[in-house]
Amino acid sequence: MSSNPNNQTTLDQPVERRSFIKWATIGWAAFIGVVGGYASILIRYLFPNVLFEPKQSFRAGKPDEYVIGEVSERFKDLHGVWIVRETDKIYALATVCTHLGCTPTWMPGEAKFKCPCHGSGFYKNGINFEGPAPRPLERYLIGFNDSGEIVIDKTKKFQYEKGEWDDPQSFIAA
Amino acid sequence: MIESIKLFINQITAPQISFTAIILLFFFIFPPSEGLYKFHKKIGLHKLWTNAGGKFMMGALFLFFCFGIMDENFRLIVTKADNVPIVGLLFLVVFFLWFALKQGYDNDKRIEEGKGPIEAEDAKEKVLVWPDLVYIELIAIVGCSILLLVWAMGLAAPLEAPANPTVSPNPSKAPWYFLGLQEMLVYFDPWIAGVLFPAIIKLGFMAIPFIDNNPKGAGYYTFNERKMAISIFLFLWLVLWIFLISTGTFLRGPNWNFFGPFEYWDTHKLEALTNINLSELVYMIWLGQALPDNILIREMWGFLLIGAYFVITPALLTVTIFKKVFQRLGPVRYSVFIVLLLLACSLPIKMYLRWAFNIKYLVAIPEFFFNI
Amino acid sequence: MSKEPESHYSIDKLHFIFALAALALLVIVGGVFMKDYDRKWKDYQKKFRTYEIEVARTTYDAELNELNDDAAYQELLTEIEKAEKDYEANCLGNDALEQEIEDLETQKILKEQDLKYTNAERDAAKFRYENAVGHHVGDPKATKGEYKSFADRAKTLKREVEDLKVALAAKTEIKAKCGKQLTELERKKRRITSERDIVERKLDAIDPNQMDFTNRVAQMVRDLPILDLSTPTTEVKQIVLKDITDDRIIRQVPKVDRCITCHLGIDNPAYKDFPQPYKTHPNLDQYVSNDSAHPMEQYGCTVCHGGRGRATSFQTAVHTPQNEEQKQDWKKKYNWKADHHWEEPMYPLQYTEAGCFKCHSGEYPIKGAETLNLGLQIIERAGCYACHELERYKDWPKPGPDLTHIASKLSKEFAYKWIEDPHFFRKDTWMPAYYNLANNSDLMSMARGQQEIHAMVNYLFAESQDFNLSKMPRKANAENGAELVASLGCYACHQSKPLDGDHDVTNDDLRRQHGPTLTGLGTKTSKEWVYDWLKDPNRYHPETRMPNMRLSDQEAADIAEHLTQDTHKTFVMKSIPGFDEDIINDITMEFLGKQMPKTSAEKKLATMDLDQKLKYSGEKLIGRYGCYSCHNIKGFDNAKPIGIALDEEGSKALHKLDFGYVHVDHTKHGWFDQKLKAPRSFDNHKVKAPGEKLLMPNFRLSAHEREAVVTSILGFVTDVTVKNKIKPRTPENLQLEKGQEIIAQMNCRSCHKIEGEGATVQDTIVDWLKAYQGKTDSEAEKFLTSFSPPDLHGAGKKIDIEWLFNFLHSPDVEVRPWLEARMPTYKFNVGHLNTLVQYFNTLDGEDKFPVNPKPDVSLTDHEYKQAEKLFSLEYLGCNLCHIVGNETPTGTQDTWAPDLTLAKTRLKPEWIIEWIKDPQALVPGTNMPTFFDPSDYENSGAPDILDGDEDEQIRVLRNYLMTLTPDKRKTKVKVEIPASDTNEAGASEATP
Amino acid sequence: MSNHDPNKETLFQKMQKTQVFRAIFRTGGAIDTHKKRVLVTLNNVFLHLHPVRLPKHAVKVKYTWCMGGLSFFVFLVLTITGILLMFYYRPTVEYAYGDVTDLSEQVPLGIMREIHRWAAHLMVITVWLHMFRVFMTGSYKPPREFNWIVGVILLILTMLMSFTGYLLPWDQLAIWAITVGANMAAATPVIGTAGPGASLLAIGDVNFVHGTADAKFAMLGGRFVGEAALIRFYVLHCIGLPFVMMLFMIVHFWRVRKDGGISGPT
Repeated sequence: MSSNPNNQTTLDQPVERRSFIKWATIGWAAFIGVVGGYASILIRYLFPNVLFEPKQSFRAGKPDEYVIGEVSERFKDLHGVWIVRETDKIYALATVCTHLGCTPTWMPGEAKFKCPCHGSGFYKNGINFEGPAPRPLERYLIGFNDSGEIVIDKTKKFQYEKGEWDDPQSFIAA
Repeated sequence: MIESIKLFINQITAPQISFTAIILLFFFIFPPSEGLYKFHKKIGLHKLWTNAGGKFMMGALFLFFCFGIMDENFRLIVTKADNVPIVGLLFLVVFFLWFALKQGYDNDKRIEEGKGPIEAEDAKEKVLVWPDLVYIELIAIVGCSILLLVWAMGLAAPLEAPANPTVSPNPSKAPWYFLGLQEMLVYFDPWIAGVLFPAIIKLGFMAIPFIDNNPKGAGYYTFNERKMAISIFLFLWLVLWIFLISTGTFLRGPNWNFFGPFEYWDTHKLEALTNINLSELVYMIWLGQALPDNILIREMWGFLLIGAYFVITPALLTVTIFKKVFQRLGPVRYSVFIVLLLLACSLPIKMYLRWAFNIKYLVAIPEFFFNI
Repeated sequence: MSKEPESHYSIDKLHFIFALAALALLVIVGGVFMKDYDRKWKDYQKKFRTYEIEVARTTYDAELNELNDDAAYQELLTEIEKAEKDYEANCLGNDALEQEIEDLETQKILKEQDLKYTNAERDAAKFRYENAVGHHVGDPKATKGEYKSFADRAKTLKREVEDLKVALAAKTEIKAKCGKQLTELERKKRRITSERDIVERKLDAIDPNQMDFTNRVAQMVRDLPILDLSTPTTEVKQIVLKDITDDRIIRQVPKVDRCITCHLGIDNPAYKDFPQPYKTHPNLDQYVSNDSAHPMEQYGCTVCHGGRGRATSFQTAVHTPQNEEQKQDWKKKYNWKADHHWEEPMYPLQYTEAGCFKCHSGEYPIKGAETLNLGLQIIERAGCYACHELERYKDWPKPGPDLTHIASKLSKEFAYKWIEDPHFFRKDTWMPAYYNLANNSDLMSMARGQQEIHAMVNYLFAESQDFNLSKMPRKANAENGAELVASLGCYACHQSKPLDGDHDVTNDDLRRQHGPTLTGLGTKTSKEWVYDWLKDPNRYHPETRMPNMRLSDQEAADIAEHLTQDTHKTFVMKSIPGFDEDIINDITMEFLGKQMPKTSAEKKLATMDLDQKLKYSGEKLIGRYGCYSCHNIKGFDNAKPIGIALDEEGSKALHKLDFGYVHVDHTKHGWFDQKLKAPRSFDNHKVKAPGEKLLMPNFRLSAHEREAVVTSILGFVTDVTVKNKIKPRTPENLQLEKGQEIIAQMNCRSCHKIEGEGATVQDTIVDWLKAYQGKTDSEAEKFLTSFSPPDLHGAGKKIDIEWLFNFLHSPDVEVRPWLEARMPTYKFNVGHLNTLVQYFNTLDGEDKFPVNPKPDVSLTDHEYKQAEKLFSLEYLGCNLCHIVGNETPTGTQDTWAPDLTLAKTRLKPEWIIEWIKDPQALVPGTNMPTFFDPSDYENSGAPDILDGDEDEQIRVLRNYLMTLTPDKRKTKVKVEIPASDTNEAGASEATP
Repeated sequence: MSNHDPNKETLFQKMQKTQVFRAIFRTGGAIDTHKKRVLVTLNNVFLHLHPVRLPKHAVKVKYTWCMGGLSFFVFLVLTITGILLMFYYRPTVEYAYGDVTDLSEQVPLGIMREIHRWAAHLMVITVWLHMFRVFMTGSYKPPREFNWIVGVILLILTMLMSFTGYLLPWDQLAIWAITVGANMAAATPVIGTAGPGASLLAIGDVNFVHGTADAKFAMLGGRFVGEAALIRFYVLHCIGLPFVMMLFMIVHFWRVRKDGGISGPT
C-alpha cells in the first residue's frame, strides 16, 4: 500500500496525487451535483401546487346587467375590478392606481377616477390625465364562458402603453 | 410444518417464556464474574464474538425475518411505518454488540498475551485530521443521507385519522422509544413506571462513571477487564430496554394483550387478567379472614417485604457475592450501586410475581394513589 | 495506490468510496425528484388534455360543417368579399383626407393640452381668490382678476376645442361612412361564427398541432421538473367550501375537495361516454353544474360521497370498491389497499345515496333518492324502528297486529307453525324468522326452539282475552267479494299474491305491501273474524293503520267469504312436535335462576305444573325476543325496545362492529349487509349459552332490498359539518315534514299522487277495469284517470280548509260518486287532521300572511241570470261533465267531473276564478276545457254576456256556483272528531 | 488541472490568486502540502473542533463507529427539514392535520416530512448506539465523567424532541401517544392529581393540586390534549428544546476537546 513508508516527511512536501485524480474528480463533481440537487429541492419546495387565496378568475353575470356608459362597482370590493360598458364594448379595469398602488375613487359627477393618495386622475376608460400616475389603469382579461356569462381573469393584464388594449381578449364586443 | 414452527414461536415469544429464557441465558453469555466467565469460555459461548459467531447471529436474525415476512400477520406488524426503525434497531444492536465484543475479546487475548490492546498500539502513531477523519466524516454523512433519502422514498410517514379525543384507537401506543415504559406500566403503577423509573434510569445512567471506579478498560474495547460493569449495563440496556421495547412494539396488540409475531391481532381476544394484591393474598387466601380496616395493618406485609428487600438483600449480598465489590467501591458508592441495582431488579421480580402469583400490587393504597 | 505519512487510510481508497457514495447519492437525489414529480394526477390531466382536444376538434368540425352548409353564411362571405373590394377601391388611398384628419387631430391635441393647463391654472386661481375672500389671505381684487382672465381664456379654448372636434368628426364621418358597410357585415359574420371562434381559440390554446414550434417546445418545458414551479399545464384543482366543513372535532374548518384534479370532465356533459376518471357526473340536473340544486362550488364532492377531499391520489382519496370484482381490479390497477384510518371512506357506488340523508333526514320521501327511499320504506314496512330506536320513526304505531285477543283469530297450531317459519306460510310476510337461523339450527337448539315456541304460544293464548265477533249475514257471495276487493281499492295496500322473486322491489311495490298479502286466509283464520275485522278494524286492534272502508254488512260478508277461500295446504300438513318437559324445565330453570338462587329455583320448579312452566317461560321468552316491540301483548305495556338505537349507526366506528369469525369485508357496509343477510352469523364458531346468543331475526330480504336498507343505515349519521346547509327548521318546513310523515305512515301515496309521487293503485284499477268492466286495454287507459283517486297536486290552493278538515275526518262525501275506489275513514285525531290540512296549504304557499278578506260572492238578479246562462248548455255547458247534486252528466264516465253543489263549501273562491281562467296552468293535462283562451283572453269570452267582459263572466260564474246547494244530496258532513289528547296511544304525540 | 505544462497556470490556479479567493479561503486553494493540511483544520471554524493530529485508533471507524458525528449530522438534517416544514405547517387544531396531509398531497417535495420523521427516529437510534459505544470503550471514565452526564442529558433531550414532535401531525396516533404520556405526568408524586400524595399540598380544605394545577396541566396547558397542548409542544419542539440542546451540544463538543480528545488507552 504505502509507497515510501520510511520517508521522513517535511511539512512542505507536496502530496502525490496523480493516481487518484480521476475518482476524486468524479466524486466531487457528483457531490457538487448533490448540493445542486439540494438547492433545487429547496427552491421547488417553496412553490406549492395549490393556492388557498381567492380565485383569480370570477364570473360577472350577463352583459345586459351593465348599463351603457356607466362604471359598475359591483366587484370593486370583492375582486378589485371596475366593469365599464361603453356603447360597443365592455372591459374590466383594475382598481389599482398605476402610481403607487392606492385604490382610486370613481366620481360619477366628474366622470373620472380620482386617486386619494396623490391626486392622480383617470378618465372613464382608464387613461391617466392628471396627477403623478405614469400610465393608464390596467385592464384584465375578459371573455365569455360556455353559458354566456362574462368571465374575468385577473392573472392576465393588458396595458395601454404596450398597445395591448387592442387585444381581443382585453374587451368583449357588445 | 411451517404452521407448527409459527405456533411454536408464538408460544415461546410470550413474555413469561422469552423473558425467562433470556435471563437464564444472559449471564452465561455476558458473565459478570470470574467463575461464570470461565464456564462461559468452557462451553464455548465466547465464540459468538468471532467472525463466525457474528455471521451466525446476523444470519439467524436475517433468516428469521425472511421467514417471518412470508407470514401476513408478521408482515403487517413489521412493515408498519413506525415499526420499521425498530426492525433496523434490532439489526443494528445485534451487529454493534458483536462488533464491540469482538474487539473486546480480541483485545482480551492480546492483553493475556501481554501485548496490550490494539488501540494502544495504534495510538502510538498520530495522523492528521485532514483529510483522514474529515473525509471519513464526509463519507459517513453521504452514506447517512443515502440511507435517509431511500428510507423517506420507500416509506411514507404515517398519518392516521384526524385527532379525535372521543375515540381512542386500540391499541393506543406511546412513541416506540417509550414503549419500554409502557410495558412496565403493565406491572407497575403509573407513578412508578411513568415517573419514578424514568427518573431513576436517568440518574442511574448519569451515576455510572462515579460508581464504576475500575480504572481498567478506559479507551479500548475489552470484556474481561470489566466483566461486571458490562454485564450489568447490558442487562439494563438490552433486556430491560431494547427487549421490552421490541415486545411492546411487535407483540402487544389490542387491549395491550400479548400476540405472538405470527398471530392475528384480534380485537376481541380475551385473556384472564385477574390480579390480586398482596394484602388480599395474605389475609383472605392464606389466613382466610377479612381485610383489616386499618390501611397500615392491611398493607403491613407489603411494606415489610419491600423493607426487607431493600435492607436484608443488600446486607446478604455484601457478605456473599458482592464482598469484593463492596471492598472495591467503598460504602458510599456501594450503597448507591446496590440501591440502583435493586430498583432495576424490582422490574423482573415484579414481573415474576405477577406471572407466578397474579400479584397486582405489593402495597395497594388506592385511597392515596399509592400502589407499589 | 498510495498511503501517505501521518494518515491511516489510503486516500485513493477514500476517494473511491467517496466517489461511489456521492454518485449513489446523486442518483438518489434524482430519484427523490422523480418520485415527487411522478404523480398520477398529472398523467390523468395530460390524458384529459388529449380528450379535450378530441372533443374540441369534433365540435369544431361540426360547427365548420354547419357553417359550410349555411347558405346565408356563404352569401354573407361573398358579400363581404365584395364590400372589401369596394372599400379598397373607394376608401383607401384618399391620402388628402387622411392628411387632413391627422392635422386636425394634432391641432386638437395641442388645444386640449392648452385647455387642460389653463383649466388647472384657473382652478388654482379660483382657489386663491376664494381663499383671499374667505380667509383674508392675499388681495381679493387682484386674485379675482387673475381668476377671471384664466376663466375667460379657458372658455375660449374650450370653444375652439369643440369646433375642432366638430370638424374632425365631419371628416372622420366621411371616412367611416365609406367603410361602414364592411364593418357592419363583419360584425354580422362575427355573430354567426362566434361559437366556432370560441372553439377555435380553445384549440389554439391546447392543441400542439395548432402551435408553432417555439410554443410547442414551451408546452413541454413548462411541465419539466423544477421548472414546473412557474406555469405548469398540470395543476392541483381544488374547491374550498365556506359552509361545509371538515370535522376536526374541536373545530370545524372549511372543506377542501380536490377530486376535480382527476375527475376533470365531471361538470361537462361532453364527457359522458368517457372512461373514469374523466366521466361526466350522471345527474348534472341535480348535482355539480352551476344551475343545479347542488352546484359543485358550493357543495364540493366528499360531503355526499365521503372520502378524503384533500387527496390527490386514488389510494388516499379512500375510494371504496363496490364488490369483490372491483376490489381485485383496483388492486391490480391502482395497488389499492383498504384504509382503516379514515372514518368516512367513500361510499361504494351502490350506497351513494346514503349521503343524501345527512341533510334531508326530515323528508318523506327524499326526492330523487330512489334507493334510499326504498331502504327507508323497507324499514317502515319491516318495522325495524320497533326494536331499534330511530328518531325519524318516534311514535310510529307498532308494525305487527295486536295479540291481546289472539285466541279469537288464530288457532294454537297456526300460531306455532307461523312462529316456527312465517315465510313458509307467506313468503313475503314482514314477520321475520326467529328459528332455524345460523345460531340455533343445530339439533340441540332446534329441540329447544320447538319448546320455546310452545311456551310462547301458550303464554299468548293463556293471556288472550275474550272477543265477541259480530254476527255475519248468513249468505255471502264470494264472487261479489272478489269484485269488491278489486274495485274498492284494497289492492292499494294489499297484494293478492306475493311478487315474483325475479324482479327488484320498487317503492311502488312496497306501497302495496303496506298490509299483508291476502293469501292463505282460510287457513289462518275464520271468515267470521275477517268479517268482523273488515267492519271495524279498530275494534280488534285499536292502533291498526287499516282504515274503515265503511262496508255494508253484505259487502263485508262477501269479501270475507272471498278472502277465506284461499288456503295453504302444505302448511296445514306440517306437524307439530310434542312437549318435552325436560327441555321446558331447562328453559324455566334458566329464567328462574336469574331471579333467585339456584336451590330456591329448583324448589320453585318442582312446585310448577307443565302449564305454569310453559306460561312462565313463554312470558320470559317473549321478553327476550322482544315480540312486544311489534305486537301488543298483555303484560308488556311498558317494556323497552330490545335493539340498539340506530340514529348514529352510520357514523359508528368500525372497530365497534364485531365481525366475529365471519369472513366478510371489514367495512361498515359489509357488516350491515351481513347482519341483514344472516343476522345471527356473527355467532358462528362462538360458544354461547342460549341466553347470550344474538337475537336479531331474519327478514329474508333480497340482495336488492338489503342494498337499500344498508344505504339508509349508512345514512343514519350525526354530522356537524353540514349544519349550514341543512334545510332550515322553519315552521313551514316542519309542517311539511310532519305532513309527509303522516302521509308515509298512512300510505296515502298508494292511492293519491302527492308531490308528484304515488298513485300506485292505478295499476290495479286498470286490472279491475279490464276484468270487471269489460274494458279493452286502450279504454282502460282512457278511463283510468276518472276512476282513480285524484291527484292531490294543488289541493291546498283549491280546497277550503274547513271542508278538507271535515272530509279527512269523515270522507263519506261523494265528490266523485262514480268512483268505485273508496276513500276510507281513518282514525285521525285533531292533531293529525290539522297537520294534514296545514301540510297541503303550506305546500301551495296558502297559509301565508297577509290574510285577505273573503271575496264577495253575492250576485245581483241580473248577474245571476247571466251566470245561469253561461252555466247552461247554451254556453259553457258545465253539467255536461260535472255532477250537480243528483243530476248526473250524460257522457261516458271518463268525462265525468266532481259535484258542483259541493263547490260552495269545498273550494276556495279565489281558486275557482283561477281554475276557470286557465285550468291547464293549474293541473296540466286536466280534462277541464279551457273556455277562456289565455293567449287571446280579451276575445275569449261570450261577447253577449255582461258586455263580453271576461273577468266579470268568470266572477259571476264563480258566484253562481256558490249558490248551488247540496240540498238534494244524501249525506252531510258530520263533525265528530276525537280530541287530540284522547287515549289513542302514539298517534297524538306525533303532532304536538 | 493538467500536467502538460507545469509552468502554465490553470484557471483554477489563477482564481486562487485573486484577492477575493484568498480573503475567503485562508489556507489557499488545493490543500497539497502537509502544512496546508494542518492549517485547514486550524483555520476552518467547522473543522477546528478537531485537533490537528489524532492518535491513529481514533480515526478508525472500527473504534468510533462515527455515531456521535452522525447524531450531530442527523440533528442538522432535522433542523433544516424542520425549518422548511414550518413554512407549510400551522400549529392549530384547525389547520395542523390538513397542512400535514397537504405535505404529501400537494406540496412539491413534501417528502421533507418523511425525511424529518425518519431522521428523528434515526437520531434516537444513533444516540443510543453512540452511548453504547462510549460505554463499551469505557470512555466515561475519568476525566470524562462530566461529559458522560452531558451525553445522558442530550439523550433525554433527543427523546423529548421526538416526543414533542410526535403530537404535531394532530392525528389519532399523535394525540393518543401524547395522552398516554401526559397521563403518566399526572401520576407524578405530590404534584400530579393521580399521583401518590396528591392531597399533601393542601392548606385546610383548599387543595392546591387539582385538574388545572398539576404536572399534567403544566405540560398540556389544559385538562386534555387540545389546542393549548399543541401550541406548547410546537414551541418546545421548534424553539425551546433545540435551544437547550444546542447549549448542551456546545458543552459536549467543547469537553471532548478539553478532556483530552477522543478517549484512548493511556
